[in-house]
Amino acid sequence: MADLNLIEAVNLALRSEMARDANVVVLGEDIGRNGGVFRATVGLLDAFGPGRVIDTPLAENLIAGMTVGLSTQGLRPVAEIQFSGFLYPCIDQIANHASRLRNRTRGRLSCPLVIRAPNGGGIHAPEHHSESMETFFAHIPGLRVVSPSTPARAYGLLLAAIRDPDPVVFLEPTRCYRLFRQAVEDTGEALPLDSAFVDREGSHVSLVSWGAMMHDTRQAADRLALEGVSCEVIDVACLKPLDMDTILASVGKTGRCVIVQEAPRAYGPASEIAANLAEQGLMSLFAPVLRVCGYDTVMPLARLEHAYLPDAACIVDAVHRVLDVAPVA
Amino acid sequence: MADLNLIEAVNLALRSEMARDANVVVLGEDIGRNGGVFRATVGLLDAFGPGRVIDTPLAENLIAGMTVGLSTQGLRPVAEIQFSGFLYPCIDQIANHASRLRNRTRGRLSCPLVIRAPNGGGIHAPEHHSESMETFFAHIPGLRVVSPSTPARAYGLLLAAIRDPDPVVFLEPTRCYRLFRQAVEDTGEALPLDSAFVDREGSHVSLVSWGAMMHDTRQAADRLALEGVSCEVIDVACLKPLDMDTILASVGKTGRCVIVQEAPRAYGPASEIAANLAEQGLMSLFAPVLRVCGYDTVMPLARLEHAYLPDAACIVDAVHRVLDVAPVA
Amino acid sequence: MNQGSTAVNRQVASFEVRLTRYIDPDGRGLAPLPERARDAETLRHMYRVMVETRAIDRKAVSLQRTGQLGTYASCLGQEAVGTAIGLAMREQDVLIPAYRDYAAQFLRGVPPQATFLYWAGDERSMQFPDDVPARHDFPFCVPIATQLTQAVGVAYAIKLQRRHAAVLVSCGDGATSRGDFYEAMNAAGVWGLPLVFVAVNNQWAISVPRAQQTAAQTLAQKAIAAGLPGEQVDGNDVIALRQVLGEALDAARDGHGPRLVEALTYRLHDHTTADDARRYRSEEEVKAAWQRCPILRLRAYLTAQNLWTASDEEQLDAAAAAKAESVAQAYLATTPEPPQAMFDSLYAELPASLRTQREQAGARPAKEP
Amino acid sequence: MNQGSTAVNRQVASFEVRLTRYIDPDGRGLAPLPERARDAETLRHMYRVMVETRAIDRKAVSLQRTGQLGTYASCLGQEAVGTAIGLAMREQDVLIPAYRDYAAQFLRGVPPQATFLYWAGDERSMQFPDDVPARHDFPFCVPIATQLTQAVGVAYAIKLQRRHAAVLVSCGDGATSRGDFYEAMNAAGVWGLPLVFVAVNNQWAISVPRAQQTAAQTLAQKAIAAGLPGEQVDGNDVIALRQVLGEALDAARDGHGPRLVEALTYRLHDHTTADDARRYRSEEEVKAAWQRCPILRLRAYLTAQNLWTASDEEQLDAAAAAKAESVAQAYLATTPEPPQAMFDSLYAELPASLRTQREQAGARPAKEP
Ligand SMILES: Cc1ncc(C[n+]2csc(CCOP(=O)(O)OP(=O)(O)O)c2C)c(N)n1
Ligand SMILES: Cc1ncc(C[n+]2csc(CCOP(=O)(O)OP(=O)(O)O)c2C)c(N)n1
Ligand SMILES: [Mg+2]
Ligand SMILES: [Mg+2]
Repeated sequence: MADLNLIEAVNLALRSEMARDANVVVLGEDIGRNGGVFRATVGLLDAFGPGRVIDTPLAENLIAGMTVGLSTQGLRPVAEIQFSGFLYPCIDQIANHASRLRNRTRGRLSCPLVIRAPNGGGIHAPEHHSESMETFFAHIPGLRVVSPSTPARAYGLLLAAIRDPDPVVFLEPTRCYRLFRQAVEDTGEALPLDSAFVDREGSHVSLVSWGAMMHDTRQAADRLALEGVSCEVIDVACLKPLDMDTILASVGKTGRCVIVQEAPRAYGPASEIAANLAEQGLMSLFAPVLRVCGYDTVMPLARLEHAYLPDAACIVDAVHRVLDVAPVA
Repeated sequence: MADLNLIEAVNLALRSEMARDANVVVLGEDIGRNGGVFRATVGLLDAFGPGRVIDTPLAENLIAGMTVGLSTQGLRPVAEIQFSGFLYPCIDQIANHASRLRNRTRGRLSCPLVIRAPNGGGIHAPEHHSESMETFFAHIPGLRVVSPSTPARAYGLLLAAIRDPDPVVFLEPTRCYRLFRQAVEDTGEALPLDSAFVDREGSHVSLVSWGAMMHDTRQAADRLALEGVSCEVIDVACLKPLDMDTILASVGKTGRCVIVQEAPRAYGPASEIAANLAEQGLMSLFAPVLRVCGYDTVMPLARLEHAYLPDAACIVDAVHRVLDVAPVA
Repeated sequence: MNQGSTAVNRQVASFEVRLTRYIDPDGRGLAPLPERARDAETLRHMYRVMVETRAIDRKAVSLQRTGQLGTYASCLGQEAVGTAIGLAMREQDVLIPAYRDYAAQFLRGVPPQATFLYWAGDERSMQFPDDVPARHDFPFCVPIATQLTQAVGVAYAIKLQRRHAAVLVSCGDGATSRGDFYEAMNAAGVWGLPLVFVAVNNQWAISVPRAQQTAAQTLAQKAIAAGLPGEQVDGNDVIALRQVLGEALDAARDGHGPRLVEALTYRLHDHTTADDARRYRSEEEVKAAWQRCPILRLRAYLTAQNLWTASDEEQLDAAAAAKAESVAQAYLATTPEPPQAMFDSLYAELPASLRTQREQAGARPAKEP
Repeated sequence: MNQGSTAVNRQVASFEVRLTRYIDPDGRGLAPLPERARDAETLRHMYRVMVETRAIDRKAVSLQRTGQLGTYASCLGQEAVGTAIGLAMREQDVLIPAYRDYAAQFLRGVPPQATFLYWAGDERSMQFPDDVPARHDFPFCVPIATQLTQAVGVAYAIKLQRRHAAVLVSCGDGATSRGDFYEAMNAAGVWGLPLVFVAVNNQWAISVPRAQQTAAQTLAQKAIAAGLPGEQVDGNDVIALRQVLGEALDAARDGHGPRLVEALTYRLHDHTTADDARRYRSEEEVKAAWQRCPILRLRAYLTAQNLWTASDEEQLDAAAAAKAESVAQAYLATTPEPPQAMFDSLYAELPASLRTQREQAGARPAKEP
């Protein structure tokens, strides 16, 4: 059992599943000889050859369409899009085809595919490398959208995504690629694709997040614990389908909820969670549902990036507000 | 003053603004000689010539990128995308460039452009012609997103969109193109781009919608009035920026809110409105905020389209539920 | 980088585009018929398929005109293309059509009533029977050109899996303006995929004439951008088409890589039943195009060769009409699916969170369809 | 549709691609120099610009290596391209660059410290002074190929407004794989726009070699797909580049339409400072490419022509180093904007609903930048 960071866990999952299932192929820009700009596919070309590890021409729309085609032929393609801002050209194929082909043919053809991409900022990358893309995909019917927050979850959820019979958009938190390590065992065991993880039980407030912001959320929960505030921490992990049951159960218990996302606030994923609370959990709410989010502005270049990203302090502050500022006795 | 349907009002606004401002140009597929598949641009080619009325090759990504380019040169391009499902290839240029060029150059270059498209279903059109696209654009910082619900608002809001110094995605309710007529005067007066319209004042419940569903929402309010339920009806009209003040004020008064949208429920625009209520208006809510939405499924082809679309009955039903079923005395 | 030459300006590459045609618009043979379309029964079969396709197509239009079908895209004038595609393909090949290749689908086992059902707005239309060649074919593709990159994936899979098969993907002249068209050809070239691109140049993309789509002299030359062979064929000469497509598919299957075939034809009908082509093109143009109709042309040839008689024609007309009528009846007898069907093929297994929505859909009072 | 021919298979179109070069890799002239780059002072000026650009480029790399700059994309080996672009363009023309055309930007008045500021992550870098030709140029474009369709819009506007100007848009070899490249050329062809496409073929797109981007023999031939002229030029021969680009821009300005110029060069540096090119290409290849370096080549030519001396070189080296150092100092002296700046150029006027967010951003305690 090795201590892996998140990108190594992604690599392990790919390697492990490619060894187990000869139908798994990976494709994308610079993923072969170069091993991927983040090194997610390092070693795969040598291990599995150029037929199954496909360096494509530089065309994201091509990659998406090709992935749809591959997936209809008994293969299980896993495409990499190099940076999140280059996912936009994939939306046409994902929304108009990947998510629909099963329905369009009433089950005759289907698209067991994965499109992986880094998601979010925090590594001082150039423009268009730091966008948060969840909403664009989570609104599309027929898809699954997953965003792991730890190496172990990246491993288990990616296995699940590859094995899933339907298309999955897999958004990896760029900021966590090398942020910390965790013991990850190559058990070949997948995690479920439609349940949130309760990371920490608590009684005063529910903190709900996913992806990179889970890191700050856990930090906030730690700090709040020192103040005597008991946070229930939920890692949504799968944004679509969304496991509201777990969140509702938690808020039913705590009566307070803060949702944390890096994406711009307006029409972001946190809104969907808050809306469900306002619809199904209103009567158990003691306090407004606060969303701690990125601003509704263009992701700034590196020098102001830190000023854009929410952090633990913002989360602590929001928790104080839902607790009416006064620390819980 | 003529009685116009919505598509005629769009045509009038285009013609009127092209006459007023020589920098306005229109472009798109089949918009010249053919006058547009919905006839939005009828007569413009004859009136303004092929330089300003541009039949493009069949390429939506080209249209979007070209529109960005045109808009940087002192022109005010208004692009038409033929059907809503063909907006996907435009997202790359809209999200990565149109919405950012001003910010990227700290104000040196800007994109005063409009991208118009029909939005939503209900006319038994073929596949990909009936999608509801609001969320994909409303989540993008730096944009404006507008969706008129009546001929007069289509006229006034389109004028405003063309004159606005920033990029606007203008989503026209397909189902309303020929649904009803209204007196529309060619005054050249624009409507504001960031305030919701209170269409009808009421005291028991706030009904919030936009675009085609406003029609059903008004019908529902009529029916509910017969039951003695007084609905405040709000036409959001501009989804981004979103005028929450008007909605909060209304819900502050009524304590109840039903939001109506045609788009799939998950991560749809209604969620943003509900989330804001849960955050800023929670203490005035007497009842859960209900969202009446399309299902989280692929927009069906014509034969099941009616089963997908929410209607007045769904809205009435939701209102009954927020009123605790019992009609208000 | 080229080096070592001493010329200031020298040629580094040259290309050509060729056009194939075997019978002229008046049905006169220009040369001995080619291998793949020379046998009398093959010729008669092609003729019958075209005539039957036209009868079914006309039936669809008339159902639409009488409010019994939704918007319909006619293949009038383009019957040779679908027919040649259907005949040139083998069972194991994969067809990835645009939306006017009806004859090809029929020949690959799609029941014609499925076409009607499609334009009526019923997803079951693209389910296809599971014992026909079309069972692994793609459904119609409405977003123009988006099928082309998918074809690359399918062809890549065929090559990786060492299947002795080819993909045929078709698109219109309008579709060649989308980047997808070029991206797909380019990728197919890089990997030498078993993939035949057919650009059905019917001269119009709704109201936009071919000359406004591109300044290129031919669509075939667009293959040069991807390093592929590109050729033109008279798309109203089913014999030439059958030959050229057969060669292309055989080459693809045998590992000789992709190519582009531009089929020159003409859309005799409005774009769809929702269109009125008189707004943008002259009646003279359409009249002139009728002179090049693929059906008239083959009939003239067959008649001149004594391979077809007036009584053959009479019989065929009656059979085609009967067939079209029975297709219409089969279609009209199909009742819509229940509302819950919108959920039943959305995922392999419906996520638990959507079960309530499925129930709600089923519980709503039926409305006007 | 072609008709009336009696040949079964006949040529309908033919094309060629030519390559221009005036001095060979060893600096030997192959012919009398062309009109636009024959004057001695012009030649020396081009040389100085290339050397100065290289000094600034090297300074950027060293700042990055010492943690004083973010990821940086070097133009090492490609200096001739930017230089020729900058010199061939007139003030009224519009430059729509990719991200390695530094020399062109410098020549059009962008202060080199803006380049550093850009890679440091400061949006003010693309604001440009308002009294220089670049004031109406586009900023760098990071999403590969997306600038190309924008160039079509700009060129369309120029034509509509009857401005005597042209657009020059540049992109890399990798960019030619995206549909945008083709869509833009195709549209430019349809309208005969004043638009010059420059495909800077530096043989690599990160780790993907040119031969894996496309099966086309040349990138220049991709223009054929759009019906445009396409030509190759030795991109390390600044004289040839200056001539070919000058001709193309003049033609465009004068209403003779668009064309594609493929500039053959080589990326001598890693893709960016975040890349390690040793993973995917051999040192021999890079070594060989150094032999074709545009700076060495022009120096050899100038020296042989007695237009350049050792003391000229010494002086230039010192001046270039001093310039690079002063650029670095100017950059390092620029303090970051306040957080509120993220809102101040988002819209012409900040919507009321965002004012609170702007205040919040300003009120947050400063964090590590
Ligand atoms: C992406 C996209 N844009 C627009 C449309 C609307 N539309 C349907 S058919 C058509 C013209 C297609 O022309 P062509 O490719 O020549 O095919 P044809 O109809 O002539 O067979 C257009 C613009 C579409 N279906 N998809
Ligand atoms: C749309 C998009 N996809 C991927 C990338 C990541 N990326 C940056 S540069 C590059 C290679 C570009 O190659 P080329 O066009 O040849 O330009 P060069 O870097 O060689 O100048 C890639 C893949 C990007 N910036 N944009
Ligand atoms: Mg056509
Ligand atoms: Mg390159």
